[in-house]
Amino acid sequence: MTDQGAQQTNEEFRTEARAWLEANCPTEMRDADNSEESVCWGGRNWSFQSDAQKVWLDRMASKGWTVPTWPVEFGGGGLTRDQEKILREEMASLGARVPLHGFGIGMLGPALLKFGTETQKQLYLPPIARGEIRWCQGYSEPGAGSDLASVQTKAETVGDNYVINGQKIWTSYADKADWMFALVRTDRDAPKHRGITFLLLDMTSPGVSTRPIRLISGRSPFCETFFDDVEVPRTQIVGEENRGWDVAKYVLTHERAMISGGRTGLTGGRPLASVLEGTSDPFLRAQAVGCDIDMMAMALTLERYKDKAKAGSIGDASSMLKYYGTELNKRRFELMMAAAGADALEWNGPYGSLPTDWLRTKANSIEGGTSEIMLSVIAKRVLEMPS
Amino acid sequence: MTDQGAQQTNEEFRTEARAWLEANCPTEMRDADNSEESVCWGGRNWSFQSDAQKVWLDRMASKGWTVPTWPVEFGGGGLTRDQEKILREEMASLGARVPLHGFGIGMLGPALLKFGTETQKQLYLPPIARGEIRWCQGYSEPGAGSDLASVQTKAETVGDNYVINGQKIWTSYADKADWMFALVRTDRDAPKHRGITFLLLDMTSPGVSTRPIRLISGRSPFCETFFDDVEVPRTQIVGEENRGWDVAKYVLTHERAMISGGRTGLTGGRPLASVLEGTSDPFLRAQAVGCDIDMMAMALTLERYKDKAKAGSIGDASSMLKYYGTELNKRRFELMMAAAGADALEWNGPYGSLPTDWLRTKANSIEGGTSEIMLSVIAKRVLEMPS
Amino acid sequence: MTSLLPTEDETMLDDMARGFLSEAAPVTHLRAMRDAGKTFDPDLWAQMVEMGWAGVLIPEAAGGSGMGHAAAGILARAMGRTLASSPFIPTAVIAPVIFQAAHDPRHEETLRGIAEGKHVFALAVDEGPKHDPENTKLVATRAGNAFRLSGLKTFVRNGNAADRFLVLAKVDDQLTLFDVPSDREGIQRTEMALVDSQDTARVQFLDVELRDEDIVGEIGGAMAILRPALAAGQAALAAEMAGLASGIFDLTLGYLKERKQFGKVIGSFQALQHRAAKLWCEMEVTESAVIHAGRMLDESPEDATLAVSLASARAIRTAALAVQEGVQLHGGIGMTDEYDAGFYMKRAQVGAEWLGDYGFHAARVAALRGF
Amino acid sequence: MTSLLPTEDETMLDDMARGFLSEAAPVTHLRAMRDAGKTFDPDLWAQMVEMGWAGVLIPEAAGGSGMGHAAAGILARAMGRTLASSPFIPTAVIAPVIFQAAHDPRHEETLRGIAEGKHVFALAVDEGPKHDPENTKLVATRAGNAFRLSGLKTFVRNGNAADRFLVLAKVDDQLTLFDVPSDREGIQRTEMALVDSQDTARVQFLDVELRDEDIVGEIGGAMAILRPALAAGQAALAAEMAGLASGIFDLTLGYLKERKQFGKVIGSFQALQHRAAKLWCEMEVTESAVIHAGRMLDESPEDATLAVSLASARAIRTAALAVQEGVQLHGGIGMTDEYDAGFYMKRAQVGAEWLGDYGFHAARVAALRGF
Repeated sequence: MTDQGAQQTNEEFRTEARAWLEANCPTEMRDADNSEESVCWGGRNWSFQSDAQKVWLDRMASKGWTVPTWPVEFGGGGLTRDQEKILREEMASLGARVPLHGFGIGMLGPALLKFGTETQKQLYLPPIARGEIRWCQGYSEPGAGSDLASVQTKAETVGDNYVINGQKIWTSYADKADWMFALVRTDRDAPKHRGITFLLLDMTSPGVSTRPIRLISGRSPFCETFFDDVEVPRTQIVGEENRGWDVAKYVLTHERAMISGGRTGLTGGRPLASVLEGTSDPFLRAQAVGCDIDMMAMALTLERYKDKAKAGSIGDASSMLKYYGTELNKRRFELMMAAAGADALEWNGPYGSLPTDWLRTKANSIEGGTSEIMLSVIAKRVLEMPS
Repeated sequence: MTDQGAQQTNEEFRTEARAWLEANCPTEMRDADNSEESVCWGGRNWSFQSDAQKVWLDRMASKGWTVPTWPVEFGGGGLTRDQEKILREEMASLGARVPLHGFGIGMLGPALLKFGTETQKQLYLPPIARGEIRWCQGYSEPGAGSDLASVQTKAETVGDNYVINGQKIWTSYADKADWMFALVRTDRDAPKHRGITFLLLDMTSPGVSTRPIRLISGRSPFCETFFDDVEVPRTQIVGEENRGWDVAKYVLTHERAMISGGRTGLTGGRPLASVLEGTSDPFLRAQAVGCDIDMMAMALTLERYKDKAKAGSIGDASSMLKYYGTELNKRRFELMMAAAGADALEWNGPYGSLPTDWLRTKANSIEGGTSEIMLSVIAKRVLEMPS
Repeated sequence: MTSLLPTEDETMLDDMARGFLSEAAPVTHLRAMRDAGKTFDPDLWAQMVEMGWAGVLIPEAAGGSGMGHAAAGILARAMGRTLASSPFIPTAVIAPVIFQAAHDPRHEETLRGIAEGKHVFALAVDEGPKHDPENTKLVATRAGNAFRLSGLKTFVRNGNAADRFLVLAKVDDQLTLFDVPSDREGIQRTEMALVDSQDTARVQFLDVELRDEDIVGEIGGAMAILRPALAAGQAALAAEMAGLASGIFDLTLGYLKERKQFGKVIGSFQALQHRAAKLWCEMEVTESAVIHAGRMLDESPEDATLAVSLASARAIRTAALAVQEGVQLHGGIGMTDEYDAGFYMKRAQVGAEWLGDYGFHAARVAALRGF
Repeated sequence: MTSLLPTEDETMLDDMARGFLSEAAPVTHLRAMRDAGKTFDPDLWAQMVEMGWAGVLIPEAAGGSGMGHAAAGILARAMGRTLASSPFIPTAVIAPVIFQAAHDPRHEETLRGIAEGKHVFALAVDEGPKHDPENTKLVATRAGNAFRLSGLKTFVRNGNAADRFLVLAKVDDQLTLFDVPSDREGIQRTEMALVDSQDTARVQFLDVELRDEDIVGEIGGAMAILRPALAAGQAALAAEMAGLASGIFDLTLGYLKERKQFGKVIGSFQALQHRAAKLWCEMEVTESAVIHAGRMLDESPEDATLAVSLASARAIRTAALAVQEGVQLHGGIGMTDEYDAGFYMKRAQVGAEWLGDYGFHAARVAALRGF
């Protein structure tokens, strides 16, 4: 891996990064607003919400700092884990927004770095780093729920292509994505986990259609996705045919870590203390302080596990991050709702999207593996409890 | 059932009961102290802690008010459920201690009333009501834990007797009891629940020995009990041979209701508010108020379920009372310990038996069916969830 | 006190109410109203009036059915189960207690009108994010023989359908209750789009003229009249929340018994069984507190405050647990708008704030219990 | 800040400490001491001294091993796992920070003595049921060039084995710290029989003479010296509690994997699996806070207060959960004295009070976080 940063001391890097951010981060991008509505997701059809958003993305991408630890050759920054941490600290102290967000960066990228061919890496990673292609994840199917391996969407080999028929559900932003990484069944006779292939496909391929699912929050971040004789070149397999479950599991580990802290914004949003300013309710205060204590400890745990992951694999322990982070986030939003009282009961009332965000958190402990699945994974694989 | 009270209105009964209690309850018995150490358990070897304790027992027994709702002919008071409630209210308002306590009253008595022969009722119930015989329960066996039906203690028929060999564990106060009601295996070939017989046996029978088990609280309320060729007349079967499980289940229901509220003293002891007087800790206060709320609601629930039981059977819903009551009691003692701080860490320190009582509560959610068993019973039998 | 078991009459009332509501106002009815942008169904309310529900707290002599607070709780509970939309609590519970507490023959006609379904009342008490009537800021300024009222009331449940507002305001710094027709000049109401899609208004008073005869009770006498009415409303709301909890619980339990994963019915998984069992225990314990509050209001209303706040605190917590567990145990489908679970979650959140939140009731319990 | 992962040195220290303690001080050792009526094992402590544990916070130049707070946490954690009995926290953590904070060459000999195992220190700070040093009432009255001390200190851990007491008292209404030999005339100590069977004393001062040279730091300067020392002690205690939690957890997990009921290993029951998994998650999260506190004390001690109280609050709650779940999941055997689980429960209860309970630490977090 090209590691340009290795010649610098961490303190030198900090000084340089701070100066560069100070000089390059547009003022409008310094509001620390990383809510799902305000971040840039990129992609072919992305409408930048401001010039500043575009400038910020381009500048960061040019440094490779949209994906700071990826190798420079694939559009990354080639930073060490320590440097990445420093970069994030400096961005936070400036209030700089995350320049780019999405499943390409957080989930597919790491899988391609591990399982992709050289050609696939060259082809797919740089556009992800520059925010040119927006990805979605095609795992879940209707009725399968937590049983992700019960994939029914079938891919039949016809010449150099697969022909795909079936249906996916809970596909995040499938209606806005350019490409999908999907699990398809390529061998119906093999054991459940052994006939699945991990495929990349263009959402503009003939036969792909999507339908948004309306959630209790009123938003539609998820879709149903339908495949009707969709042709996909067999070169777009990641890993081996029928061994897609290994790739999927690896992606899931990253997804879980991402949901636990990143996407749900454990560190983002208004701090609990400020939300409570208006109330003197001792019952609420006692709970909020307890939640704040747990949030700080969880933030430290995310750091510790990122370091662990860098030093080796954390494997199934990522289920802990997913479980604890999402349950804690739900608790935090319950407390924010209670603190805000009647003001938070109104859609787009004085607290803006708070009620919507509150309802959105309820999906955190379901998507990417339910809390119940996470606990079972921990019990069986980490604690090695018997079946 | 002879029901002498039925001719009175409830208000007449209240007036009469109040006057009688006022006239007959000795001053020393008006301290509302119903802790395990202070109550009278009766039995052949009972040493009364005071003359007042004996006088109080004798007077209450003469009215049949040690077992107010039992029929008069078996030593009871023949009261209706409403009258019993009134009696308890009047006793509480006077601070009168419960005159007699034990497994004869709370567990065996109700089972004999339902399953006993006329002879057995005549023979065993009146001495229970008068506190002359102290009973213990011989259900659990070493290694069986929650699986009560896995009884290994064997009873072989020899003439008109059974000859019993085996071992019981967790026998409450077996070293102090006069008689035991026990489960023994009388058919080793039948299905687990179908070869068990419910027997009454005299603890002074040759071959019976006991050994107290020291608990983490330092006390030894439980024993191991050993049977070495113990002879028991077959007339001492309650119910039918090999159908003892039905009797045992009925007793368990009563035991659970008793542990949930009675024995663990949900309403006894210092109220939480007074324990908190010395502290201004808002975190503790918030928890204590929450616990107090739950305790009041649980006390109402015990009343409601007593009325339900009187109106019909509550069956497996008694598991709810057992589960909730014991878990709540543990929570209450945790809070009392926290409120008392370092003063409660000393055996026999400023708070007397508080640390001992605190550790004792930990057994509440294990004895008589663990909380986990209770939850499974509720799920399967009350909520009818599938296996 | 009467036993906490239902009487025969109460069992009949419960069966009847549940039967009616499962036909006339299941969750699909609420959904249809929401999708049509409606928050009040006059026909449904007319049927409730027909059955005597509007007069549940009004003596038969005054045209009501006089069934009492325990019965009101049974009705509210049944409505909570299916999330039925109606102005029941403000109109049939709070307003009648207010007008009876005022002991003024002037109000007999109003009471009769309520029982006959002529009026929909709304309580205009709250001004901020938390229920806090004692700290009302709105001032009714004396102007000759009358008063002028300018300011805002918020979180007024049923405030868009109401033809009469019960407004709490200060006269000479003393809390005073006014009964004002909603079409009085200067009153502007706007719909608040609450998460639970129930009729809720923000009411603006723009130099509204209030007259002497609009006062209920006396100047400075508002709380003496309002306190028992709020207690009655809180008890009914607690019953509604307990019903809501049992509604989502039944939905969830049904799902657990039917849904298969990994080749098994998920209701057979022990971890889920224990969670369902724990939730059921909480519901049973709350149920006792809710019934007890109704009995106390019927039998010794002056001592009922503790019982009411006990029921409210329990019901708020139990409903929150029931909806959170309910949505989680449903998995993905519970998150979709086309499934009913979300409606329960949203109503529970609103119910946890109206007429006092957990902290409000817990503080009252703490004070009464000597903490 | 250094990563929260253990360094290579730390991993070695941890392995070594665990290996030693599992041999030299398993729970059976504590049990044997209790049954023999003993609360201090001088041989065990001598071995710890030998390994440099007494000097963990004392610079090598002063005869210590100078390993620092993170290392002290690793040792305390290992001791917590097996409930090892020793005067480690008062002697090796609190006293060295006090004497170093006083910046007085007089104390060099004491520090060297601690590292060499010549002294056992005890902290005589508490006077009531809750840790509250700022509200100390004990007064040292001026008497000529000296002071006279009369009154009581309680909950003095290791107070029976100690040869020196660090006593907090007021001089002219200013908090002042004294370092007093335990055999000074007029000092009476009595053993407190605490539930955890650890050395704890009540110390009575009967007109004890204190001299100028007994003062550590200056008159009125106690808290400036004591505050960092208490923080260090609290962090080590949090580490001990985290270790205690993992000790009872391992015992419980082992039992779940071995014990059979209804023909199955009970660890295969899903409800118990989920409880074990939740407990493990709590332990992992607490672990991060505990390591972080040690790092902060090593790297920016003046900013470490929040980190220390965060670790303490988490460790107290996690240990309580671990012992409660541990005893319950063991069933009957967990209740018996002959099994080890009860020892963990009792020690956790004492650890939850010493040097500040949950409320103490949560209040500090709240203040520092702007609540």
